[in-house]
Amino acid sequence: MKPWTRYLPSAALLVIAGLAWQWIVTARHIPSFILPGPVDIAQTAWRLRSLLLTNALPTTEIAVLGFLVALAAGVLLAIAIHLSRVVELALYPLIIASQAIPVLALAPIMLLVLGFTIGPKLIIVALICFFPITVNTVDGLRAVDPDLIRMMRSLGAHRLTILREAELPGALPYLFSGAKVAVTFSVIGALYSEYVGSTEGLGYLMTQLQNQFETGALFGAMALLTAIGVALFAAVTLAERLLIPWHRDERAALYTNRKGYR
Amino acid sequence: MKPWTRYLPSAALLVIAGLAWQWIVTARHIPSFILPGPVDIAQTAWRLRSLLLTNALPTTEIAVLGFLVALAAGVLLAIAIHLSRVVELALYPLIIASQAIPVLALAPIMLLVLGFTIGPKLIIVALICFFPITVNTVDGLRAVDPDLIRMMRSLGAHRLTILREAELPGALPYLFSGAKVAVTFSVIGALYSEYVGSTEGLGYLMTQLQNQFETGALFGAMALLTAIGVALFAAVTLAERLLIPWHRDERAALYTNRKGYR
Amino acid sequence: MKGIEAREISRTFRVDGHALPVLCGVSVAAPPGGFVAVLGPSGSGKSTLLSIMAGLDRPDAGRVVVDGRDVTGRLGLAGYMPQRDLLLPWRRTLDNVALGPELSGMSRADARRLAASHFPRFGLAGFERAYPRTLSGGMRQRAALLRTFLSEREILLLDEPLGALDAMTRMDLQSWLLDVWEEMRKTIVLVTHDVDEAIYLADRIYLLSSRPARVSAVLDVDLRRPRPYDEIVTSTRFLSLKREILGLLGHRPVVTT
Amino acid sequence: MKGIEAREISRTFRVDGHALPVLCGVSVAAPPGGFVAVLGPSGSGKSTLLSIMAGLDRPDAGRVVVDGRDVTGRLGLAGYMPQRDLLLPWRRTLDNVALGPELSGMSRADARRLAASHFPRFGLAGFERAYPRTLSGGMRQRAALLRTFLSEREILLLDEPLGALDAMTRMDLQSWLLDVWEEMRKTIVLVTHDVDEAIYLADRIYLLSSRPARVSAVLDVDLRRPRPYDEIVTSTRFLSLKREILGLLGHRPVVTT
Amino acid sequence: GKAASNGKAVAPETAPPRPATIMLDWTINSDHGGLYTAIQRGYFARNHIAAAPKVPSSSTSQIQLVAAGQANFGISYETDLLAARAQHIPVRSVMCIMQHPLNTVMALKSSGITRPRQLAGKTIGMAGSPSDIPIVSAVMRHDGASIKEARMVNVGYNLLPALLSRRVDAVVGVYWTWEAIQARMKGYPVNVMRVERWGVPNYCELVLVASERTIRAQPIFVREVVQSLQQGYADAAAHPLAAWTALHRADAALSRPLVLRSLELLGPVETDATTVGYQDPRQWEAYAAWLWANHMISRPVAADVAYTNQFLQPHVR
Ligand SMILES: Nc1ncnc2c1ncn2[C@@H]1O[C@H](COP(=O)(O)OP(=O)(O)OP(=O)(O)O)[C@@H](O)[C@H]1O
Ligand SMILES: Nc1ncnc2c1ncn2[C@@H]1O[C@H](COP(=O)(O)OP(=O)(O)OP(=O)(O)O)[C@@H](O)[C@H]1O
Ligand SMILES: [Mg+2]
Ligand SMILES: [Mg+2]
Repeated sequence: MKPWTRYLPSAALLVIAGLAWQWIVTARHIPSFILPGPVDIAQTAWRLRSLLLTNALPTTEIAVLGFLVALAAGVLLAIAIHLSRVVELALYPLIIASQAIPVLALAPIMLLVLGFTIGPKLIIVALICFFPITVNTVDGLRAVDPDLIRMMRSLGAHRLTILREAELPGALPYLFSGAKVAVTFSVIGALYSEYVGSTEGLGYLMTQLQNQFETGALFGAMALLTAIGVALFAAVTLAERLLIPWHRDERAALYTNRKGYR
Repeated sequence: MKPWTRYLPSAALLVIAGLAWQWIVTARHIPSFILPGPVDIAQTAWRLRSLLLTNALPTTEIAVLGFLVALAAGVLLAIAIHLSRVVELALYPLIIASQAIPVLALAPIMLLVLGFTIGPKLIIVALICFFPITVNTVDGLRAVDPDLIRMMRSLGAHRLTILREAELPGALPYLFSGAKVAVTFSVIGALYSEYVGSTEGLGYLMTQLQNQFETGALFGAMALLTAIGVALFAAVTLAERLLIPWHRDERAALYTNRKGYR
Repeated sequence: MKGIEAREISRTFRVDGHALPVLCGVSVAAPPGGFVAVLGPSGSGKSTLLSIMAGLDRPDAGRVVVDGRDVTGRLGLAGYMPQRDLLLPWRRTLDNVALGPELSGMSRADARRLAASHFPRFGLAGFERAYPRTLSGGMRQRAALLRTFLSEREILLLDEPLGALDAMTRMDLQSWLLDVWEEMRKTIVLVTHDVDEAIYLADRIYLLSSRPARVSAVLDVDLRRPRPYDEIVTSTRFLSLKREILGLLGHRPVVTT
Repeated sequence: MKGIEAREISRTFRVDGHALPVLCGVSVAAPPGGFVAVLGPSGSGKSTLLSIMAGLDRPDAGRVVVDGRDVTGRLGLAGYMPQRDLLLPWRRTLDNVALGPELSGMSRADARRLAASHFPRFGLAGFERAYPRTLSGGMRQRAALLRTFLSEREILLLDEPLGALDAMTRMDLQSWLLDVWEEMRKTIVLVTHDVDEAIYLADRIYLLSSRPARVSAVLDVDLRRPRPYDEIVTSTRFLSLKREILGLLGHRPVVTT
Repeated sequence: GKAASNGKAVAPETAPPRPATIMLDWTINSDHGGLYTAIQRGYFARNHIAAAPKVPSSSTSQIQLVAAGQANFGISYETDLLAARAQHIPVRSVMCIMQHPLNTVMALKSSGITRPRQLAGKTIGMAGSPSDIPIVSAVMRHDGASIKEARMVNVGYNLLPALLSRRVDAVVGVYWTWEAIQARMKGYPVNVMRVERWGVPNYCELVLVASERTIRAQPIFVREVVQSLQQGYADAAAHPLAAWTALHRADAALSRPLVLRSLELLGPVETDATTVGYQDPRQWEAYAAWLWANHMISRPVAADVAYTNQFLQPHVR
């Protein structure tokens, strides 16, 4: 497929969904304060574009920084769990437990310890999104063909060499699955982080808009948010393609014999 | 290791952390309404045990049901995305977008459409936790050795036979990584779902306790919540072991030659 | 019964940005019920040719013809045994073998019964419920061969099906292959690197040159059938054929006489 | 220089809940600088024996001894080439081969240079930057052999290193193996299913019975060295040895005379 | 079902009571004492109504749910109601539940801050709602200072922890009938600066909201609900202990000392009018103008369309 045709189905579905939405809203006279139509949303968003964009910047920043923190932390934790049975038994349950607590409930404690810095925000984002990375990386490190590892051991490879040369590259596809989930969550994490001591960002803006019943603008902010989410996901997918070259093209022409398809 | 020694490191870490926590709280005179010590929490939780347990039941129920909905939806979506390039291009961006919107912002709309039934709650939980399953399963379906698929195709296998006999079993390890993440999130999802017109469950209870500044009981509820999360994670891990028998033992004795270790 | 023909097949891969011509106008024909062997140096393109004949890969030029019809890129016409054994790790050995008949439309129960009946002859008895990773290299290869054979296609494309076997097991399965071929008149294309095997089994032998592969010679094996192993391999015709082939392959004439 | 010995090795696996005795008091000894071949039916336990000698698996009974020291379960003493080629999918071919010297402590640059210098002889020139999945079966095997050889151990354990190669390539690498062995006096244990190969290369041949494997015979190959291929394989001693081995393996005496 | 299938008329007494869904403003707390008293004392049942309180997903969704017809009534804030009216959302207040602001500026007694001008140079925590800054600004201006001299920080819903741990010197967005009691009960005496005494016009903290459609189509239903609530709140003001009992039955997680003390404070706030629930036209006008002047609503609002006293029973005290 040519690059631009790739986006046709997605765009077509969007247009169809938009039309249906607009039609329902118009035909059933749904008032815009309950569910604004896409036209309404687009108009409001355009009117408030500078407000939206100004506030999108800090949110994206926090999301990306938080994701990077989560990536580093998630992979390191996974390696530690993988390398040491004791660490696994001691830490893994606590890591799982950390995900069952609503992060916002921890906000006061973080605030008390760290004050009104960027720290608590990054921690909130990282807490929300490191988990898929850790679980996937642990499973990926374990999924590497055991015969490959035997081969390396027989050649006298050090434990860390096996990790670096066999297990980590082998776990990359899993890691990236986790990273794609994580980066999508980082956006919502950034939003939540703004409930804790912020006076800017899309999360703060959304609270304000909701309080003033600016439903159209609220939906505009949400649309912007989803656009950021999709863009970050796409960025990680691109990184995956670049970092796993041996994986690429493996599937080329698998279900068809016409060369160049997919 | 003998079964009971498996839990030693985890328990030891918990005890050490608990002691340190108690020590800090006592030594630095941190008031219990800000950060109660473990003794405090345990006492309060014991006092309120029947309140906590009564409210834990509906939360667990919603979490499990919502997770099952998410599992079914997540796998079906992944299969559709995997089988059809058009579905992938049309649906995947929307699925990603669905994760960048705070679910709670959608709650009023769901209430408007579905009313005060169990529906919105299940949808909230499922929305929060289907995503890791979908992303992982899609990646897993794609990661199956292309030569295996070529072999099946050469034997004249139908596309769906390849899916059933080669791709799905091959994707199971990925799927389970996603399911482990998802089931952990389902707990928090259940919590959030109770913000939508509920007067029972741990989520409601926690809001109420926070509202009343009952920090000790609040931490007790959080401890219960994390226990539920860890238990659900363990249940999925067990299911993984049972459902991927060919994977099991592969890693046995990989880093040691002493039989029976691990 | 069907025959299969590869006509003027060319195939070029891209390796590290450079074009790598692998097959260059290669034609191989197996008449209905014929047994054809393909011999050639390692890396010349034998596996590539076979996967094109199986419909798994498309040639850049040339056609695959079955019974006079162009079937280039059509799958499932021939039973194909790839060089790697490619057993499904999640199926037990019996179920892996049963996959062959299953995909040809047999019920799972019947397929398993049929597969199980061949296990003793293939030296796999007792390993029905073992997962593939616990099998030895040769056992895996035998299971893969049995799977392909039981797929019940009239045409079989076999890529070094006996390469991992010791001399004894190999001879045993060679005779088995001849027996079933004579009995059921399949059309077989066999890729092998064993000259004796090619002569012993085939009606006709195609020799490929080294990469890019062309057909450097076609030899008809005019040995009578049936072929009792002991008699055939000691016959003068066998030995002269072997000498000829080794000579064509660039080997100095050192065959024992 | 070091020799390696497996003493009274026994190993039993569990397959589908039943005990499967595979090795039953097997002893194999390669003196320093010796070249030993192990022959045996498919599935008898040759690979199991070799992985025990490499320290990758532990015997239920018996010991592995190097230079008189018990090294059972010790890794990295010998260069081991497994039966599956096991190239790392994420390393290019040159980097895969360079892994051998790298893991022996050589710098990556030196390792790559060393590896690259052997590529032409191994027929891999031009494929330095190709990923393993684009190589042919025989090319993968050659890369794996080169990797093991370059790991610069004094002891090499080779599990069917030439099994996927055609006759020509195979003879070529057999001579190469003999050359480097004579030159650098390594201790080699070779598992093979090719009787000619065993006789041509080894000083001593161990024959294993079928599962559970015992040593059914030990033969000393009293052929002079160096061994020019053409002369050796036509010598009467070679032929009588071959006949003897095939007989011991249960084959009727049909060797060409 | 059976009776109907036998062809007999269904007696009105055996028909199921008519449900009245009421969206709460928050989780069940002392503000809802009157509602639960009315339920427990059968004031709704008397009118053959089954009151069904619902907890909302966020503090603003109840107005939308009421406007959309998903709930019959909602407990909301006068501030939010006027903001909704500014967006032409067709809802009205049919009853004022709290006659005065509960929202307050609060500092620890130990800080010595007793009046707004002492906030100059201090850090003030807020929850991030749009009214926070105008309120602080108004009270400081009234006391001769300027908000520019103070530092406002958003601490989300962690107002009390931030104050008690002295991360901030004062907070806005807390209720003097709730958080102030909590602070005192934890051993931290606080000074409360009630905003209506420092320059903010008096307003109803909580109101009962119904949609214009409901008001038009079902006036009797609305009257019955409103008057049941009037009675309930009058009783709650007079008998805090009874109100506590009713609340406790609805939610076992409530804490007795806190809720009881709060109910005692709330009684006078609920009844400080000619009749319980009364909405004073002059005060509504003034507050709407103040909101507009402080940019808290997007358009000026005519207050008289935002409320109606027509359903109130006079002289309920
Ligand atoms: N990990 C294992 N678990 C269970 N059984 C095993 C395992 N590894 C090997 N076996 C069994 O041990 C026996 C010997 O296997 P091995 O691979 O040593 O044979 P081999 O002599 O190398 O055969 P081949 O020539 O076919 O490679 C086989 O029956 C195999 O099924
Ligand atoms: N997918 C591919 N991409 C690029 N090059 C390929 C691919 N498949 C095969 N080749 C190249 O084509 C050539 C022929 O490979 P092929 O597997 O057909 O050889 P072969 O004759 O079967 O050799 P062997 O006897 O060693 O199995 C090799 O040089 C190989 O590197
Ligand atoms: Mg090949
Ligand atoms: Mg073997």
